[in-house]
Amino acid sequence: MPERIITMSEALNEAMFNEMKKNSDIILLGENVSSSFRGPTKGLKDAFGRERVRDAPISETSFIGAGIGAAITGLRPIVELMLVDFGLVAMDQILNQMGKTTYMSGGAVKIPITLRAVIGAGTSSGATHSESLYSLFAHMPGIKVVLPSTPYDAKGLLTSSIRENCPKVFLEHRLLYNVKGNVPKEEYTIPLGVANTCNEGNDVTIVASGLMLHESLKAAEKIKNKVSVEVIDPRTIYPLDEETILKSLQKTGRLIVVDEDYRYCGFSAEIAALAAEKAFKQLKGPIYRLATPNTPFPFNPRLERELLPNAEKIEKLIQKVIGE
Amino acid sequence: MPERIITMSEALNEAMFNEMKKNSDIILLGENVSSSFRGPTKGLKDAFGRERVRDAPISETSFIGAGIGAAITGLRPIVELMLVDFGLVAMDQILNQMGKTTYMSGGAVKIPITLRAVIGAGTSSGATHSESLYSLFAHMPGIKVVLPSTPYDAKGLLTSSIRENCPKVFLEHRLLYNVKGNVPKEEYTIPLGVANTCNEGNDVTIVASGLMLHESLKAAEKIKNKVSVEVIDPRTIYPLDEETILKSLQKTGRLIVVDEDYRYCGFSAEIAALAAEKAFKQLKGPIYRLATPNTPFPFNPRLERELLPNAEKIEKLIQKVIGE
Amino acid sequence: MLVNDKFLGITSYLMSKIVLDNDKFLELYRVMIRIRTYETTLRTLSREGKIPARFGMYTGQEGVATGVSAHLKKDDQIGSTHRPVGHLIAKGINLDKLTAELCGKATGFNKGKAGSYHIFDPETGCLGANGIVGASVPMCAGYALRNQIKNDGRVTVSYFGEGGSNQGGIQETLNLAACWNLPIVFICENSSPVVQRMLGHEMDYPQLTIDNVSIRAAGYGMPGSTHDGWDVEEVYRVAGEAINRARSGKGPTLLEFKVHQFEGNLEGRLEANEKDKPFCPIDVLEHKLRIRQILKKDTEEKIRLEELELVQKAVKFALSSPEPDIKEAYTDVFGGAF
Amino acid sequence: MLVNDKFLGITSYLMSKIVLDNDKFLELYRVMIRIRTYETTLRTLSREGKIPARFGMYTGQEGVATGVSAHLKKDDQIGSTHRPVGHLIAKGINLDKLTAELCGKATGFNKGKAGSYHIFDPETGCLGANGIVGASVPMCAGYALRNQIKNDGRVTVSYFGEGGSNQGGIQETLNLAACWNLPIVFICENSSPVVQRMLGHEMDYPQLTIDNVSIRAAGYGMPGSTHDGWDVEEVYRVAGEAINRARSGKGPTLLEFKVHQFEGNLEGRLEANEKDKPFCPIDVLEHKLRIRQILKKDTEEKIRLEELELVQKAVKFALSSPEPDIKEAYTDVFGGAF
Ligand SMILES: Cc1ncc(C[n+]2csc(CCOP(=O)(O)OP(=O)(O)O)c2C)c(N)n1
Ligand SMILES: Cc1ncc(C[n+]2csc(CCOP(=O)(O)OP(=O)(O)O)c2C)c(N)n1
Ligand SMILES: [Mg+2]
Ligand SMILES: [Mg+2]
Repeated sequence: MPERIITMSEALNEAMFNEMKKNSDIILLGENVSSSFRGPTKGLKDAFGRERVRDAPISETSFIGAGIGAAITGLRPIVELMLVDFGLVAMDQILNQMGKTTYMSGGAVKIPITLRAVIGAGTSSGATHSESLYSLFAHMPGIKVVLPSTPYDAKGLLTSSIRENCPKVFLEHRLLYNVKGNVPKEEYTIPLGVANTCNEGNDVTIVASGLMLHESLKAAEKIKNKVSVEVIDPRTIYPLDEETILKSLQKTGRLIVVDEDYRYCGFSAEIAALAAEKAFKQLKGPIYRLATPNTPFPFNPRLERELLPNAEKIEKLIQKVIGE
Repeated sequence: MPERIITMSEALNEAMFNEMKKNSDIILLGENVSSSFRGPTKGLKDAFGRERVRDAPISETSFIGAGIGAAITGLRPIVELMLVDFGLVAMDQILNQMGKTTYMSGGAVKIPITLRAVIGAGTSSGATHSESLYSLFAHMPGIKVVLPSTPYDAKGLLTSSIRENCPKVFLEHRLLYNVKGNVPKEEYTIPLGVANTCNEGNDVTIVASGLMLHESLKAAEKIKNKVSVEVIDPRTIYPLDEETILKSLQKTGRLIVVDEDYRYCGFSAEIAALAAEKAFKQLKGPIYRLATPNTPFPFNPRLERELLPNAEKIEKLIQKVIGE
Repeated sequence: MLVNDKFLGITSYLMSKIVLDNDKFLELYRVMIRIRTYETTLRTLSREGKIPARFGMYTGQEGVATGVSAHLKKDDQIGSTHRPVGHLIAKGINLDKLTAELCGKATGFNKGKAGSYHIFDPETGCLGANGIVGASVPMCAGYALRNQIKNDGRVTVSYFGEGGSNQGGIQETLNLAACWNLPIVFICENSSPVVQRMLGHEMDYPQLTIDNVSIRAAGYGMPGSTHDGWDVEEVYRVAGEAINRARSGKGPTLLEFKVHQFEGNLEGRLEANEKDKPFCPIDVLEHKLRIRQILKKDTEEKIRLEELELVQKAVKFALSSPEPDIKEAYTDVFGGAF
Repeated sequence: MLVNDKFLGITSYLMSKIVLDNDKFLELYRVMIRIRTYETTLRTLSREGKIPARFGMYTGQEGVATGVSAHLKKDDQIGSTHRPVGHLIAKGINLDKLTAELCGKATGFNKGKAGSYHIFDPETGCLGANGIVGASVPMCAGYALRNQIKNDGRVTVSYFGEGGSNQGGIQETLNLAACWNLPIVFICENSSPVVQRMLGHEMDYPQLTIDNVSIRAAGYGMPGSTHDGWDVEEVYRVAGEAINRARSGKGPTLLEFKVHQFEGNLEGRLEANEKDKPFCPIDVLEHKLRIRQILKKDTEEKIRLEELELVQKAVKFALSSPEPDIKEAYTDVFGGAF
């Protein structure tokens, strides 16, 4: 198979295009989704018409709710949130209605919706335009939370998400849209709930997703002559592929969790708690979390960098862990 | 001092009454707060007038936002959310505006607001009327999260909350309103961020708050001839009194976290992660979490009981932990 | 008609315009009796501890759901509130499974996991009671969106209260429905026709500064009007116009019906509301039917008896039904294999 | 005046009613020049990478904030949007600290932690730009609530866009303000006077089905009206009435001003919008001033020069200011000792 190098943004576009072409029940709702200027949704309006690719007013509660309702009645909506932070105005629809209705109805209704949202810090966008929020979605019941880190995964995971019959929050890190990678032209899926071991190693396990996967891989590469680092990308924040992580810990006995989300009661805590319960006997030392402290994101770029994990900080932490 | 036995509901009422009497900048906003039928706010309208004790329409975004604005301009609002679940319609005001504005403003404004909300499962109220949500508030930056478990603590913690100059979410478990206890008539405060060791013990540490504290104490009592259980009530979910917990672990080396909130990425995970990092050397075995699984609350009472931690389940887990 | 003469008494309506033929009249009467009988029975069940939690009652509002649903087909969808029983029954929901659900039984529509606040029965288009004020309304826009895209003539009716009318999500959805020209009818049941109340408590500040919520329709460029919810004939007439409008692709309408809640309060009643009595939709209809000589004593008794039997059968079904299997606590989170 | 003649050209306004005396006229002119000069300079700074992130520009809307703030005292509060610079400058904010904040410097109002989207300056009552559409509006109700309780005659002005007008929180707050009779004026700047746009993109479905957002005021029982935002004299006149109304305890008003955004789009322009040019509020005002012989060439030049110097001084201040200390990343989370 010849390589085909495209961006994550193009990979996402391709997944939506293919699925929408095959299944006319798939619709796309959101603010400015008809615009020809936005990578992931570019061209979809022209291809599928304004009925199916539909601009919504700036009222997230109403159009996310409409997506949920459409899903309940048999459509398969993709709903776009311009930035995940804006979803806070619509949390009842997302967490109560989208996440719980299938359970509350005793399975009488299904909600095959994919709520896509841009996430991520690192662009000086300040406290209300930089969050990740995946821990929050994962904490609440009934929602699968997907976070691709490569163009290949993005296409495969989005295809799976659109096809699954449950609510998904699909998160796209703004700093990864232009990252390039090999993406086969044909359709393929990556199942939700299956991690990817991106780097094999024996001394320490790092669990990291999204942009933090890239930072972790950089750190692993830099330190590889001294320490053999295993890097695992969960790819879905929930459900979690516990097995892959626990298996790795059997080998390494050491765990670092790198996480762009807030540390306190966050995804990094969950991974640590998992290991402290189910891999306790294999652990050779303390479990460390490198996550964003519980502080809003500052506008100033230097202050923002201070708070975020990065390759350098990861490398230092690896050294510390190995030294103990 | 003679004993004075009152309910938690009366203790909360007393705290608000005393503070409002002393400080005319304290106002109370919310749905039906003028009603004479609701324990914690009973009589406040009659004592302080409708200007300061003000009924709001069913529009949580607007009146919580108004509380935030009033706090920014120097008032000290207590805002009541009828049930914490209803706060999901107002999460932007709570998490973005209330939690972050002080930081974003570089300290130029302070937000001395107390957002009181009823929480808790166990009354067959179903998936949208039974949540705790404290992990969610604690995960997000800028909010102190308070959860009293006794009438004594309720009065002292609410008094402190009203007086502190930052945003607080103050959570009141519906099944604790009628619990009685000794409460001094005079004013007193309990500082936020200080745990309470409710039962001393040597074999295993249990961390539990709210209703779960009571279940844990019951379990500890029942098993006390076999196992010596130390039970710690953090009292504030955030900031956390790490020291008290870590000190206890030095003694016991074993940790169980009991938590009514959802398990995944929840408060129980945070406590486990804390111990796995900072008390690793003292740990004698795996850390266990007994929390609500990531499942919405069912209406049927038996199904609901199945999901919730209780004294019996805690006792079993203590036995398992000690046996290992 | 706009309820400006609400203090003038109600006899003026009784002989006004005749909209309904005799059979239809009796059909509506039967539905209203069914709802009333059902809720009366529920109150007993509830007092006996057979229903695990409190919930909102529709008693006094029967005219609205009945007059509206008379125009709805099985496939049309409704979205309801924390006071859903009337809406559901008028839409034709099965009483056995409804009662079983309210009692938390395995044979309920939702295996006893929903309770009153979240009943879903896709079969009859009952797509959601909702425990969060206003939350079913955005979802209703989604049902209507499906209808528009599938273009099969289905319509959606979205119920909410005058208290709910202030929720942001409802106001957003009114706009969305207008922008997308959705086939939907919004029904605001205004239970504060005289004094503004919330959960039965009289409010110290108003929650609305307008008499008629329907005037907000103009702010979304859609038709809106206010009517007497205790006059099922009037409800039938105006709901028919709005539903036809939606069905023929002309877009959304906001209808407001004034109602008097007789036993509706979740937190217990504050006052007897004797004053509300004259606004009982069943009394009003019976009066009309008698004056027009449509309802004979024996027909009335027959209907009441038949409905009571139906309800008693439902109660028996519910009470003799099994509890859900304990492992149901863990199923249906994602609606399939996890 | 209602903008029904918006396609008839604008010369009709020029000689209409004379509201302002000459000095006030020149004062307003100066403020508008200040905003325009400032934003023009910001664009350069931004292109040079001196401002860490993109943000919304007020260019073309200067008439609104200027006409409104002419009635506000220092202690009155405003709440702003993602397009805050005009509102802040009109309210009298210090340009040095404003620029420093936009550049993320320690000397900014908020130590470089706010950036454009969240600037707060309690000193001048600038209580919040806001990056979340509509989010400052509920908080403004809180400022007004404080004013009402303290009863010291302060008023609050709450700005939002026509896109924002659909947000639930804004619609809820209109109702709350009416119910509580708050001393507040809501200002909707409608930047889609001709074609409906969002972030500069023309929309394929409308986001509003009404021409004038102000008609929603009736749904909250408050006065509302729509006016030409490019005519500062008109803005001054109607804002004065609404602000006086609020100040004298008569409650809230919703004013809508149509505006043409010249460079306002966060995501880059789609069209040149040559058609918007005649609606430049500064051109309109200059025209008026010249016709009325108030503005001489030399006065104009003097004002422009003085304002340019002020702006350049601010830029120099900002650029020569230090970055915040790195430990500021961790301070101010709770506004005191943790
Ligand atoms: C978002 C939200 N806020 C508050 C509540 C609590 N609550 C339940 S019913 C109710 C009153 C609703 O009034 P209205 O919409 O007029 O309906 P009615 O009860 O009069 O039928 C309230 C405040 C809720 N369920 N959801
Ligand atoms: C809740 C929320 N949704 C979406 C956005 C993204 N957004 C920022 S500005 C904007 C357009 C706002 O339109 P309008 O209110 O008319 O203001 P204008 O930009 O025209 O001044 C959007 C959609 C946001 N910041 N917040
Ligand atoms: Mg009502
Ligand atoms: Mg606009």
